[in-house]
Amino acid sequence: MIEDINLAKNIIARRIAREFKDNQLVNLGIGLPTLVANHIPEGINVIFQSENGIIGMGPAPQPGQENPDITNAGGALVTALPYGCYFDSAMSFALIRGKHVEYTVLGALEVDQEGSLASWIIPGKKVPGMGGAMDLVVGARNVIISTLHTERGKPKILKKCTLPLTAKHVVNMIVTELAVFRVTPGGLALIEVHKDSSVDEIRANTAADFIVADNLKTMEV
Amino acid sequence: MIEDINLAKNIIARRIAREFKDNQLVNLGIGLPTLVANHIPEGINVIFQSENGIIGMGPAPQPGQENPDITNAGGALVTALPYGCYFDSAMSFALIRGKHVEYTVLGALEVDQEGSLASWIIPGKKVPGMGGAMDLVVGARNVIISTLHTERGKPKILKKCTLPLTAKHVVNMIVTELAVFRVTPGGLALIEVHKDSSVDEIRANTAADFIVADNLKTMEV
Amino acid sequence: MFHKLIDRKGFSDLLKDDMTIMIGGFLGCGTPETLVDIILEKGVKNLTIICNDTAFADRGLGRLIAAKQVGHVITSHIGTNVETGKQMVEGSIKVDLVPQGTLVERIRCAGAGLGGVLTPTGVGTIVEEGKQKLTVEGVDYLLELPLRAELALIGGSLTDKAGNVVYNATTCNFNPIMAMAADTVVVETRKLVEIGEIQPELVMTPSPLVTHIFVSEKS
Amino acid sequence: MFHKLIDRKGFSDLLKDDMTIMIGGFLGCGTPETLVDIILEKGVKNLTIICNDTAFADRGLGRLIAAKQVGHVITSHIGTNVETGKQMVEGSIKVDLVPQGTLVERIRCAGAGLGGVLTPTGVGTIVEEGKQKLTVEGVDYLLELPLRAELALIGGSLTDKAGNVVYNATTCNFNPIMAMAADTVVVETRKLVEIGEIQPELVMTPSPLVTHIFVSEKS
Repeated sequence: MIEDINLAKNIIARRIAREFKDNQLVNLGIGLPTLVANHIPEGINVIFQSENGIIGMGPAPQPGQENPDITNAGGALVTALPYGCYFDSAMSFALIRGKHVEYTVLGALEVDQEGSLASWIIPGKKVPGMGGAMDLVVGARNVIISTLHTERGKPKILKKCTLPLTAKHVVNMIVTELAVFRVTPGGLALIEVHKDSSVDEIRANTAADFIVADNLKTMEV
Repeated sequence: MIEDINLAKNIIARRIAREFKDNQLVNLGIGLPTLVANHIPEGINVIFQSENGIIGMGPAPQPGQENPDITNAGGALVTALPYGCYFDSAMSFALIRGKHVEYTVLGALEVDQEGSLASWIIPGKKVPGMGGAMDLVVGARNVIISTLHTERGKPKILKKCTLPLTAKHVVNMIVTELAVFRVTPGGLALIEVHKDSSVDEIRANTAADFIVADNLKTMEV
Repeated sequence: MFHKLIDRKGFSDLLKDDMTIMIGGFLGCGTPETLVDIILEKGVKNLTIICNDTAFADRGLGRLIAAKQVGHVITSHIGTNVETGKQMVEGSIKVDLVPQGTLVERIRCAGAGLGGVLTPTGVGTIVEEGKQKLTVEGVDYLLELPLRAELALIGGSLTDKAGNVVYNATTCNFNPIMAMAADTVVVETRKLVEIGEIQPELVMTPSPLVTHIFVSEKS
Repeated sequence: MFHKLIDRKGFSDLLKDDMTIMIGGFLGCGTPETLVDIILEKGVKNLTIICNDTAFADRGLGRLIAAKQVGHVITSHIGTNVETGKQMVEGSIKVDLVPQGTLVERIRCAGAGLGGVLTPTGVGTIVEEGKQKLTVEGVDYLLELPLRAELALIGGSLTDKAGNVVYNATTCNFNPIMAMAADTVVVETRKLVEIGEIQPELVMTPSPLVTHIFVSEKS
């Protein structure tokens, strides 16, 4: 296991950042997924959308350059790149639901081997609401879940989610600090393992059934 | 009867123009309804919408001032007033269907005592299509039909339309060169008569049942 | 010709207990903050608020919740306002959580005269409870219904005296959609300009949608 | 980074017989006329065209009908193009007439990932034939379904090299909605500018929607 949580998160972010091709439109969720933007490989231009109504979102502003009118979906001040543009929430979710966003990267409370996701409510405990997550996972062409492999020792990847779902059968890929899985019609497939981990360690920390891909690779991070 | 068709049309347009209040949003159909814009009483600012995507439409451009990018729904060059703005067809019909347009003024092939309208097709003969008319009559707060009282001696106002409908039970008012009718829950009511006409003449040239309003007035034109 | 400007009192007079109010903004960005101030001052109670999120207990429309003026909120996210969650647990506020894309389409339906819309969002989740489900070409959708308000409060950046509104950057969000779906629409504008000073292609809310214009007291 | 410019040959190579093509414009205003020229030159046949209207026999996309390249048209109005009516009577073209507001909502549904929309338009008329009718709160609506195309041809006024498009005045009409509802989107722009030269609030079609940019040969 990778004990340093910051290191773990950056491993996840770096791996996910390698998925994108030039000029793809990507929506990153709040928290861990936001880190992905720091790791885009050189020579690749990823276009970031935020569901509050911006395409071409840039990094946080330099001190003194803050514009309170330019925020992301987390409410943080951001910048717009020269090719950026703005639109209302109806257009924003038309883009999201209408399969115009190539990738959405989101966190999870639970994710399961059928590609179902729970991420918006722990009944009786924590009810932030779904925000745009339900639309994002239903609408984006590819759904990547970024999550630490376990939380307080408990696996995050399950046979079946126990919490209320964000959506059913929508996840394409799960990236943790230890492994990369693909959700396939035949079930969950382990396709990459971190160099410091092993299939056995992953099996011990995953509560889902999965097959090991024939061409299992070392995670490139 | 008023034999001069141009005079007749201008009587109709002038009468309809008296219906509007200051700052109301109005959509005029092609043909006879377009004449209404020439008769707006002084001191009243009517805001004209055209369904191709403009609010604040002004008159035809002066020679030399034509801008091919500013047209109305009939394809004619128009101008925009200083408070004008533009939008796409989705917004245009959201405004129309969403009860944001106070009045639509349209012509008719037939209109009936139940407030149903036929205006877009004569099967086997003439099939221009409905364009925006079906949305306009369903969506505008008030539907005024502007029509000559008869065509080739035949009444335009019927008991029941015989042609395929534009919409059912949507017309509020019918204005001809002879009379003004209101469609009420109790049926068609004759509320105004042109000074050169009479209830008898109107009855002879109308194929619908109608009641004569208690406070029948002379058409103010 | 156009007489749409109102002052604090004019806006305050529009407010009543038990009203349904839509308020624009996304985590406070694009929210008409002075209008929220005036609602706080007037102290009207048991409001139903329709909004993207409940912002923060001390910023944005979330202040109305902290002041216990809201009996019911229809929104997509409450996680940034501790007061919403607390009052929900206490049972003093009713919270309807709606997916953000569904929320904006429901408001758009009301504004556009549509009877409803079929969305794939929420299928197979608790969001589908109590809703009609339709299958079109083999795909399941939820029928989501229109959402209207008596009053919509809009945060504009630039407004002319006719009521044409321009929104800067991400202040746009729910504002132009809400401006179509209420009986009375009040725009709090940061800047008021003369008619003719706005490039017509920039207008997102055409003037006939705007009932009243209020000039913001915030910078 | 952005390599979206195509020339006549590049566009011509996209064209095939039997294609479904959306073409923007309203009676020719906002129609990408050079792209129509190229379709005429290539002579592809049996096209399905989705458009607001069939314009004129000698102007706008109506020229494709005059050249007998269209087998099926889905549109709201054909009255200005004598050729459409003539070929319809002869039986050589299939014409589906759709109310204009319904047409644009159906295209929007496809572009926005919605399964359909309930509209009051057409209830009680022949437009309702073959359609599902739903009653919501006592009002009847028709369920109208999404409409997509393989190719959308868009008439832009100003486009940057990333593909952000601005539409002047009433050239806008169906263009931005169609730009969301096709597998491949080609913008014919009157003016091409560098990235950064367009005010971002003016953009109606964000760059990721645009596959190819063609610089218009018309003034």
